[in-house]
Amino acid sequence: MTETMFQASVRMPVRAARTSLLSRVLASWQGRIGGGIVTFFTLMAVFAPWITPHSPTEVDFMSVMVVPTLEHPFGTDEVGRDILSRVILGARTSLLVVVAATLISSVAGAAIGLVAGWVGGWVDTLVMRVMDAMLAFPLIVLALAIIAVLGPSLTNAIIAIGIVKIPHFARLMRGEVLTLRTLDYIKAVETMGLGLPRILLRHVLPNAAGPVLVYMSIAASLALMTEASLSFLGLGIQPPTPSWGGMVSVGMQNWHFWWMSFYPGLAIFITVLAFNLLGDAIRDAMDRRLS
Amino acid sequence: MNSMMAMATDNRAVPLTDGPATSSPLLGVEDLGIAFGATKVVEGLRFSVDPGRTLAIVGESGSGKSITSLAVMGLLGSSASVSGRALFRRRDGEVVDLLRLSPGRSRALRGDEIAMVFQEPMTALNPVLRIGDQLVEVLRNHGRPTRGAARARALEMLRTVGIPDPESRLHAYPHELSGGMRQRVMIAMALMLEPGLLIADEPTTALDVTIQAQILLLLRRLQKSLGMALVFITHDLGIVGQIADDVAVMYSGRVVEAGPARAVLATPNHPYTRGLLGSAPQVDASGTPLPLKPIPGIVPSPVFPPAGCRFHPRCGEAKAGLCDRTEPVLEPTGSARGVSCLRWKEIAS
Amino acid sequence: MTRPLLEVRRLRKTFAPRRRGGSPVRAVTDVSFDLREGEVLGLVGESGSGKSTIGQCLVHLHRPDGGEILLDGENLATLPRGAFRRRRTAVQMIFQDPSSALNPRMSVGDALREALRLHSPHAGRDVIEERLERLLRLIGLQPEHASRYPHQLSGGQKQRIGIARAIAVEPRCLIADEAVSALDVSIQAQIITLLGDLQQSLGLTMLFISHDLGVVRYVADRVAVLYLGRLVEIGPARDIFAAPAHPYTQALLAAIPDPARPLDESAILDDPAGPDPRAAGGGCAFAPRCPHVMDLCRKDQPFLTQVAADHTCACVLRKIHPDRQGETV
Amino acid sequence: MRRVLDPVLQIVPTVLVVSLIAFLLTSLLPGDAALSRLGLDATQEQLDTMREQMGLNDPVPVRYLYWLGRAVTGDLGNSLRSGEPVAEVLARRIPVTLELAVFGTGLALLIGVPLGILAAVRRDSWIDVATNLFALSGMAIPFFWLGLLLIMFFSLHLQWLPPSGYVPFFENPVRNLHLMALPSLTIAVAFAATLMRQTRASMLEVLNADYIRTAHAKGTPPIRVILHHALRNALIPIITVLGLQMGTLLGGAIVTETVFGLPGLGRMMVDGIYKRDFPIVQGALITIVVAIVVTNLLTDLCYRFVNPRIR
Repeated sequence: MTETMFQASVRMPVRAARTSLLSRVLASWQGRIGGGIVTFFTLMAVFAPWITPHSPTEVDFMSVMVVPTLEHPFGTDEVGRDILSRVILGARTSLLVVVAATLISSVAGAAIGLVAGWVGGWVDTLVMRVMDAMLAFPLIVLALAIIAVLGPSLTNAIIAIGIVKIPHFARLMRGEVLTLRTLDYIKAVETMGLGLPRILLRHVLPNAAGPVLVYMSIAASLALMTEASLSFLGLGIQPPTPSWGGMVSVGMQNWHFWWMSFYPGLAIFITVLAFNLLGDAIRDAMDRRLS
Repeated sequence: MNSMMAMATDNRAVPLTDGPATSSPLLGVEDLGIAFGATKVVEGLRFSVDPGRTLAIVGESGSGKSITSLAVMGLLGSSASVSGRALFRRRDGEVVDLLRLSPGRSRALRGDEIAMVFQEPMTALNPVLRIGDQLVEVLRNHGRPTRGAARARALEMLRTVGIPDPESRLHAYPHELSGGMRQRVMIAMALMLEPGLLIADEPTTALDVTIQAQILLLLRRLQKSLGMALVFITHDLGIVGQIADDVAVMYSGRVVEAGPARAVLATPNHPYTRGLLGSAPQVDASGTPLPLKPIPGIVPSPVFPPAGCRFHPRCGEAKAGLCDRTEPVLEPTGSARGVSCLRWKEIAS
Repeated sequence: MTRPLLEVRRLRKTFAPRRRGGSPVRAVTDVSFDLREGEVLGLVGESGSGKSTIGQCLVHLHRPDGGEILLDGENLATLPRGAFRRRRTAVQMIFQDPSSALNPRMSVGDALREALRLHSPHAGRDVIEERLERLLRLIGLQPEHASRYPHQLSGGQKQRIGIARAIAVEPRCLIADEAVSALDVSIQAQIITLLGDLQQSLGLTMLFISHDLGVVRYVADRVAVLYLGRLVEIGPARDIFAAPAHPYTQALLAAIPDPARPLDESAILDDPAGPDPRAAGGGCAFAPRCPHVMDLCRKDQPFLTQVAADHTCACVLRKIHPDRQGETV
Repeated sequence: MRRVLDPVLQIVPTVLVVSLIAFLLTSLLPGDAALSRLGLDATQEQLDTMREQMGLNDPVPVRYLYWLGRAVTGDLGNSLRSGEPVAEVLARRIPVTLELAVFGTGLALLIGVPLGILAAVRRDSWIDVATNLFALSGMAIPFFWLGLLLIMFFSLHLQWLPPSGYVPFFENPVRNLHLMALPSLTIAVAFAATLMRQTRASMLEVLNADYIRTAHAKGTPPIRVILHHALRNALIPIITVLGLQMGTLLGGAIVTETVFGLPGLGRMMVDGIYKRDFPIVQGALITIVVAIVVTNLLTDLCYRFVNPRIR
């Protein structure tokens, strides 16, 4: 009845066939740039061993801390390893951490949130109290505490980063479930006596998945950032495995050789930016689709 | 109330029909068009209101009635392109075109000479400001009242709109009041400076029916005592019969029928007006409900409007080759009435 | 007389206070009524009257705090979960808001097939498809609408699908909760007509919940009027509209806008504050707004008393003047 | 009174759960606390006695209650390395992080909120695009890398500010501010970016609200509509974000302290992990988390003040 609704529908005139989410994401500049960089980053990580111009691990004391040249476009480090090659290989480590940690946190968090939101009552109160308490810890602090217990390693970094993001997904999913429960179509299938698994899988999950998907992109960027910070502090990926955060840390001890910390840091920056752009694009695409 | 009915039947020239208005009305809208991009949501609209009269604009969602009121108020965003004229006679006699005013002059009129009451009393008041402050702000926007004078005026208006215990309400927040009370506050706020024109956009739609009756009565009493012109926008023909002197029926961005409210409701000329009356729950003199005669089909989208007469796909009287080709214009039918239908004469006979 | 299909007895529902320290909200207090086989009972009230809460209790979206809901003599309110699920399709609901009534990710056909399969799990594909087509025609749509998604339908069409889904499981009774309130006048008339036709052809039993007496008049055989969670009057629709007994029903009727009838100023309640559950105290909830209020009203809760055949009303005035039954106060 | 007391009482269970998590994490730390205290030369007998003395043989719930009892009296144990009471270490470290957090928040508010308002009001203009780019970059830039870039530019290239070190404010205010400038800017950038986006988003939402239309309809000057009607409402979600972002801010402080060599809480925790000095880690962890819970409480109180609907 209100004219504002009317205006909104006027603003985007054609709502003909449902176009796929992907094409809507790629229709925005955020989606194209973010998606492009994330694809590039993924390919680089997958094919890293075959595309590095030099060996990322070979020590060469004849060319220690060389300024960027054609031979070494990003320069070399304190033991003469090619920084470009190490940045390329570092993408592999980062991708592994990002994918594994985000999967852990999204699956576990969404499951917890779904149960808490649907069951309600004391289960909800108890679970969410623990989640809220975990949320009081800053990401990096909780990750550090978990690392302190488990010891620094790649696997432990994945576990720590995976665990710290669980409450975010749980809260998000719980909120979605609570909203959906107020909608008439969920009430309708409840009153029809449809089986619980079918209600959850067919009606609740598909309609709650959108925000979770958007948040996965943001969680991926946070996972990357947390891994880099842990490695920077020397408590994440351990040398000699190359990691962008660790490389910046080494570079920090050699301020005057700027390229040692500049390029790995730039790699983190661009990749995190790409995930954020992609997240924005997916969110906008979903908003438009659901309106 | 009988006086209102009497007024509605006298043969005033309602300048909805062709030709220039004889006596200059308070507000005269001519050939108003509103478009968002290529989508024309309102076209060729004309109506006028005199001081002391109530014009009801009636239509379903998407008819463009609310957007018209926003255009007259100068509250449409920059995404809309507006054409035509809306001539308003100011207190000092100057006639201005509301659609061509500078933002500053438009603002100077709003709240002072033209005021508006909106549909949703729950969201139309600012939730974080006290009622008193929101009332007083109207005075501060249009002058420099002393604290005491402003407060006194706010109190007086709260009393006028029938709010019990007005002193304590001045310090209340909107969420502490019921829907009906909030709508009374909205009316008090609109009338702080005794505007010549009040536009009420579905002011009772969100309210319960017993409260709706109270608000209608209040609006009617205030309108008579202040002698202002009232434009009342509604989707409910029942309300038109209760409050309006004149009525303009809108469909898909156009006026399809206009004239004195009682005459239009008694003998509608346009098939759409008939359909609306047939859709509205009504009883005969003995209290038995009259059978419903719904209009088939759905309201057309303004993006893909039908060719010819916009109502023809739903119209039982539509003639192929005529109504789907030629677009009708609002033509006079005598006794201050107008209709926009190619076949109204044939239908009438 | 045969047993009513659905018997509601002293139904109570109280909601926890929204804020800490607030007082609990008594949404429904001791409401009793019958729903007889094949009739349409209009449940009428303004916001806060508890009419929607009653509807939601009947389809088990809320668990009542007290009272009984007897379907064929079996108490739904206390039935264990498993047993209840099997009985669930017996009572179905049509919801108010067409925009949220359908799963946006499911086609119309899939949504209806789901309901049809629920009703006959062992039916073959052909049978389901045939029933789907019949169902769509029944509610005035075409078979090709089955492949549409909700965003491709108008509000009225969505509401038709909502009705189809509810009747697909062949329920014993339907609850229509403000089923036409969100629609435009011209569409509203279409849906009212459709509901009337379906009721005739399928012999549906229906509880029609609405704030709009004008609409209820078209569909209901009997009308129950609620005020702040209590039943104040119930009786045959014709009696209620011709000779409303309760002052609140009278005010409600007088307030219906009718194009052919001017506003009746004398019948408008003079109480800007509106309904307030706290203002009533121990007495009649309507007393603070009632034009005929007496001292007695503020002290005692009136009970439902018979005023005419099959017509009861909860008002002290009615008790005092039993000889004036049926007359307007 | 009630509206202040209620939220205060509500954080008690949160603090308990938080302290339990912190205790469990640190009590699971590898490395034997008794061994750490006595050194590798200790005999098995000495170790057993020490374990008994330290209560390490008691069941975990008993140890937690015991630990909690001492913690609320301010006794957080002693450093395993230096033997110094943890509370004293904290007393030295807290002011550093507090100063960093206060300056960082202040800067972020000064940058983020006005830019957010501007972006919302001038929606889709070049200002909106530019601030959006700033916000996207600000949220993507790692604290440690931004810190390094700032050092390279302002300290090494321009030689305006010292690259690292710390002097307490009351010892030498000017020097302190010099040293704190870059670290504060470092943690402020990401925070400002988040605040800006939130401010823009909630302003846009509020500017679409019915009551904004009402304000225009009564002839309110546009600037007053924005600052008086819109901002007051938009502040409500901004305050929520302010509270939620405290964690990110303190997390950023940990990394930033490492870059700039500031002896704050974060550095304390990281060093503690390196040295397996669990009372130190525990002390730092608890302090950081309690600080966050308390800031959340303060924002909650602010929220109640700004939003009359939940009073």
